[in-house]
Amino acid sequence: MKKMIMKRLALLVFVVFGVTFVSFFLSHIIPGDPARMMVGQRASEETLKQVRGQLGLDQPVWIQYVTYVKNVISGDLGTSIRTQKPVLDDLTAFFPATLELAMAAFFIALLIGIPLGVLAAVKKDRFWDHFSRLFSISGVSMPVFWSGLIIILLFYGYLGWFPASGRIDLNINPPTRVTGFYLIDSLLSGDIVAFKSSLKHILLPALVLSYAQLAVITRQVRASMLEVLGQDYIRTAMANGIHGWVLLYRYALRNALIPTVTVVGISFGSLLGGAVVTETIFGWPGMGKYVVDSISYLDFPAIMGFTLLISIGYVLINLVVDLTYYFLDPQLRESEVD
Amino acid sequence: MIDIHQVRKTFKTGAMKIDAVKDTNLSIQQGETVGLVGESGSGKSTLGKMLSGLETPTDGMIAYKGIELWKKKKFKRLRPGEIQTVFQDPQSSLDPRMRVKDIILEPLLALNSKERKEKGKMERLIYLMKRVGLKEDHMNRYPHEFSGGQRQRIAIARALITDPQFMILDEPTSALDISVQAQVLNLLKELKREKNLTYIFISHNMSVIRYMCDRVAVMYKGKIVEIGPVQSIFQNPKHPYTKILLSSLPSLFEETKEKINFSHPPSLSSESACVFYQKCPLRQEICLKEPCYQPASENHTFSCHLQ
Amino acid sequence: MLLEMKDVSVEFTGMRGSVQVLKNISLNISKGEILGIVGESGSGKSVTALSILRLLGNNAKTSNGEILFNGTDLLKIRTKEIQALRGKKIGMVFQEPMTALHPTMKIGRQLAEVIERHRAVSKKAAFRLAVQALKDVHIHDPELVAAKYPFELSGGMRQRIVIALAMAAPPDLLIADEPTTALDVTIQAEILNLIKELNNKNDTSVLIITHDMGVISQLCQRTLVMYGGEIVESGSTNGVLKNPKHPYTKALLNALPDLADPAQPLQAIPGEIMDLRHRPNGCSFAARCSIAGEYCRTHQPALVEILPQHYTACWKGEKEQND
Amino acid sequence: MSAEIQTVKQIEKPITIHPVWYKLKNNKMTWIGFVIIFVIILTSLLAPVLTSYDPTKIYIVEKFQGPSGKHWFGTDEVGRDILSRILYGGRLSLGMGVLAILITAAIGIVLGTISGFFGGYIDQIIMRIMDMILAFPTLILAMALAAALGPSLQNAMLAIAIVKIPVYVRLARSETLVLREKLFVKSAITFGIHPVRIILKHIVPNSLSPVIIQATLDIGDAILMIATLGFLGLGAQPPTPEWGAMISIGWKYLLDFWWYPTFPGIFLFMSSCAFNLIGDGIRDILDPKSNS
Repeated sequence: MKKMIMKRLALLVFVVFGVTFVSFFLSHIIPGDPARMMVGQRASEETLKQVRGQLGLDQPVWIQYVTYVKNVISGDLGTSIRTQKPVLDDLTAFFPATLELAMAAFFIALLIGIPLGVLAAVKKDRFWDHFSRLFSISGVSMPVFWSGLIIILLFYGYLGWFPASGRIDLNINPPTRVTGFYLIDSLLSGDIVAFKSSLKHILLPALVLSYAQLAVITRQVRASMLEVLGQDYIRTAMANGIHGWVLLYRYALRNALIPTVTVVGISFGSLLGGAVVTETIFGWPGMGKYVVDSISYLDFPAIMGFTLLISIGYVLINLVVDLTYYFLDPQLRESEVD
Repeated sequence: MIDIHQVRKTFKTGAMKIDAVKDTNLSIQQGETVGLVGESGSGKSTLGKMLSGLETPTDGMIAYKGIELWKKKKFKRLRPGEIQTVFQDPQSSLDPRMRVKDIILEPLLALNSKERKEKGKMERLIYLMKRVGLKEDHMNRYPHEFSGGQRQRIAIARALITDPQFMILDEPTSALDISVQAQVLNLLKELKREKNLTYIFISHNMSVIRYMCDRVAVMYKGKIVEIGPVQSIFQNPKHPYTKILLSSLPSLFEETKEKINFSHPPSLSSESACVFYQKCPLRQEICLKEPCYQPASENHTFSCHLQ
Repeated sequence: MLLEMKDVSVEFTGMRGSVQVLKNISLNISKGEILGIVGESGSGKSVTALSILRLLGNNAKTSNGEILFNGTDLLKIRTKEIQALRGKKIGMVFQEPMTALHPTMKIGRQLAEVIERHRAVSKKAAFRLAVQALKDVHIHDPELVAAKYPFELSGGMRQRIVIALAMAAPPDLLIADEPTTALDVTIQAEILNLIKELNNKNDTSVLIITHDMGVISQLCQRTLVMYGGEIVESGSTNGVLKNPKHPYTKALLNALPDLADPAQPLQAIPGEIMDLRHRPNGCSFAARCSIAGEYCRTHQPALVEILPQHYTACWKGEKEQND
Repeated sequence: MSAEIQTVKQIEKPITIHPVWYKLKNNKMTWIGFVIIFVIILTSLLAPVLTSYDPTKIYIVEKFQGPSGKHWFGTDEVGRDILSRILYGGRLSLGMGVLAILITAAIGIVLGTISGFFGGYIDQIIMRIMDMILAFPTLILAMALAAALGPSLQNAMLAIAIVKIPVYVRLARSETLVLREKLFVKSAITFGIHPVRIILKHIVPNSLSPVIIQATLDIGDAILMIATLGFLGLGAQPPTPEWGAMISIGWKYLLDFWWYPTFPGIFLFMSSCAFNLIGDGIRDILDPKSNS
């Protein structure tokens, strides 16, 4: 297991370099001049040059890259051109909001996706199977930015049950920051009003965001359940008198979840991606909105900082996936002992 | 015709090294059928694959008609199509998306265009198909329309299209039902006589080996432990493993047959021990040293200290 | 009589209509007996085994007939009742030991799970019994093996464990469907010995399904020969093997290379195995039979007692007898 | 809960014929998918015949008109007929979605088969590059690429083609690894047939069906992603009648003029859904694992 973690961490270093490299040079082929964006159209050549110097844009590209990597290693992601604040500060300010939304959506997807997938597999070709199929196909086909709008139109526009934007009512003070998750922080400080409000705010965006991943998880669980249920050892267990929940849960689902873990890992990554769009629609003050704004502003340091963070997050998710595999599959554990 | 000299094949899985075939010598004369028998993992199939170019020998020399087949880890086909293989599983040995005609003609693609034209004539194809027991109108069908036995006939026709002299038969009837197995065995025997073929016949089934082969080599854990004429091996087995193999063959009509069993692994072992040391019921201290081959009778040798 | 199958037929329903895979199968097994069913692929021998425990898929329909086990009709009882019977009264062993065990559950746990189902014992006691069960199938170091996962064991070991699972209750009847086909000959012999020993020790009846005449001759007292979903011959193993009455049985025995003279061609059965989707009107073997006449092709023979306790379904055989 | 789950995997049957057509006939949802696609393609091709409105012509006087006999789906903020914009937009959305996947699948098959068949260093290099691409969430990478290439419909399409390549490389590679072990490929090797010929004749045709399934499902996804990029301003630029771009402007007027973003969204959803229905159906038909 140590070996595996080491491997993943080595990959992390590799990815950090790769990602900085790719995103750095990508951002430099973007047509457009960030210095010009900063000073505005009417500024003189003189000021433009000065700003370029400040930003280090007058240096050769590879020197800029080396400087950038050096800074990254020391924890400095540069200063955002748009907000004029250190990128790291911006990201730490916005990241918890995104993570809270993604986590909420993730749990909704798991909580509904796994049971629905199992149900569809057990009742193959009957009502629940057809239902889950339609449900998940419409899930992966639903444009998030559109379903979000329809839900706002319905629950906010017509019914007025839920708010349409933000993390918490404007007249309620956000809870003291501990984790950065409003739901958890409000509970920690015992602020029920804030908890209720943030719950109301997170519900719609989390539902919208979770739908597509829910569909993916349902399909995967159904497929691997069907495969496992068709295997010889299930038949052996049945012939030995194992049936009902024990058969479904302890014999089938446990093994069906092994291939599902990868899909779940990927789906968490997609949630972070999907959050970009959902946040735009629901005015959720997270990283997604931040990055969309940064892209349209050609804010290199911000974009690079964001991609770096997301990629590191991705590698960490993969590490978690590997660890889960490790605990679920004894054969893997054994092969590690070389 | 075939000369196998001190051939070794080592597989690496992680840090483990396993000798699938070790220090094997075997020569095959023109026109004979040599059987390779042993349990799964004995290396009999690996040996076959090294003859057909699917596995690279780690060490040693394999020659066909005096010319080395493997040179510097590269397989040299003196003349493509001289050596052909028929595999065990007719389910997976035919491309499901090709018509029977194209399947049978496929080996010709490795030949030069003159030979290809000559051997790929329609009359020859039809003749071959009929010879192996297929009908002319099967030509345009797909493999899934055939039963296991018929597919094996297709595979045999495909192997014959290049007029090979030497054929590697790797468990050719193991996946077939008894009634169909007899048909295929008969066909293989007839073809051998007609075309003066040389066979290496790989099987785990002792009675098939007995029926098909002139000589048989018994393999255990990558090593040939006993080799000799079929009659001699069946009537007078020398190596304890051969004896166990023969005694565990469920026989139809003998009610009582003395059964010899494997022994349980000993606590003591050594790298250089006899390959059968771990399970040998007769093992003694001397067996911790690898035995040499010794003759039992003419052409019949075995590798055991205790005879 | 421990088990009695009377006129059982099974149909599989697929995309394109249904296929009859078993046709009026009748058999019986008495206590302590070992009965063998021998046949080639498509003969319906495995379906027969699965139909007893009602383990056929949803696409299978068991029509008419009855399967009496200790007097109760297994086809009529409720799902709950057959579930309670599985493993407890009737155990089953399948062909593929490599895939027949729960891949991520330790051997001891798997056995204990089944033991808890069938006997009123505590978790601890179940585990102790599991170790004992491993000992009973002659596994060395049962404690060590109990703590292992299936992938750490060889095929022969796994098949022993599958047998231990099936014998956990212990059941009155053990059904073994090609229990040694996937194993090496040397291991096969050991497994067959084990089955025989368990049969002796517990007086468990055994139904063994195989394509291998050798297995039959070594293990079974009585033998059924199946072809095309029907029983074509039945009798004592000795009688069937040494004095076969049905042309199919005769041909099958002659097709074996075991005793054949290498200088002579084998007596192969012409043609291919019957396609169940095109069941002929008459005898299903008629198309491949060397002695079949016109009557055989149009009229279906019934199983008749041709010698005492020796039955065959052949028009020619009956005539022979009458002459 | 019933434990009577289908367990008999292999019926003893000597011959099986692929009952593809029988299954397709019974698969209603797949047919619904085909019909939807057919209708959307047909109407967008026949757009000039079906509507008399120019999709880009501004007619301020008629702005924000609700659905009526004159404008079935209403008009937008500068008075353009939404229906005609949707129909013309269909050409772009479907066309670009299909094109993106065709490009990515073609590249993916080539790289994946080479990687799987030859192994070794080539495999290592290709797969590490794919790992790099996979280190980003797809949508984020597509956004970055689209921004880098410059926001336009074609570039959005290219960006999507690039981010989807690893899926096909992995798929083709794993299929190749399985096929390489099949005896018919081994046989071909023993005949001495050239590797390129083996790949073209045996590997590619036999690994195509999972690729086709994946591609059909991905077209639906590509259509969505193109629209998403359009929505974020990184794809088609106004006044191009692309569905995502239409919603991007329309959603600001959502609460007052509900029809504006709603109808393009419905078409977007329907076309993506149709490809998913077809892909799902084909998977059921071709994938032996999902059969009972």
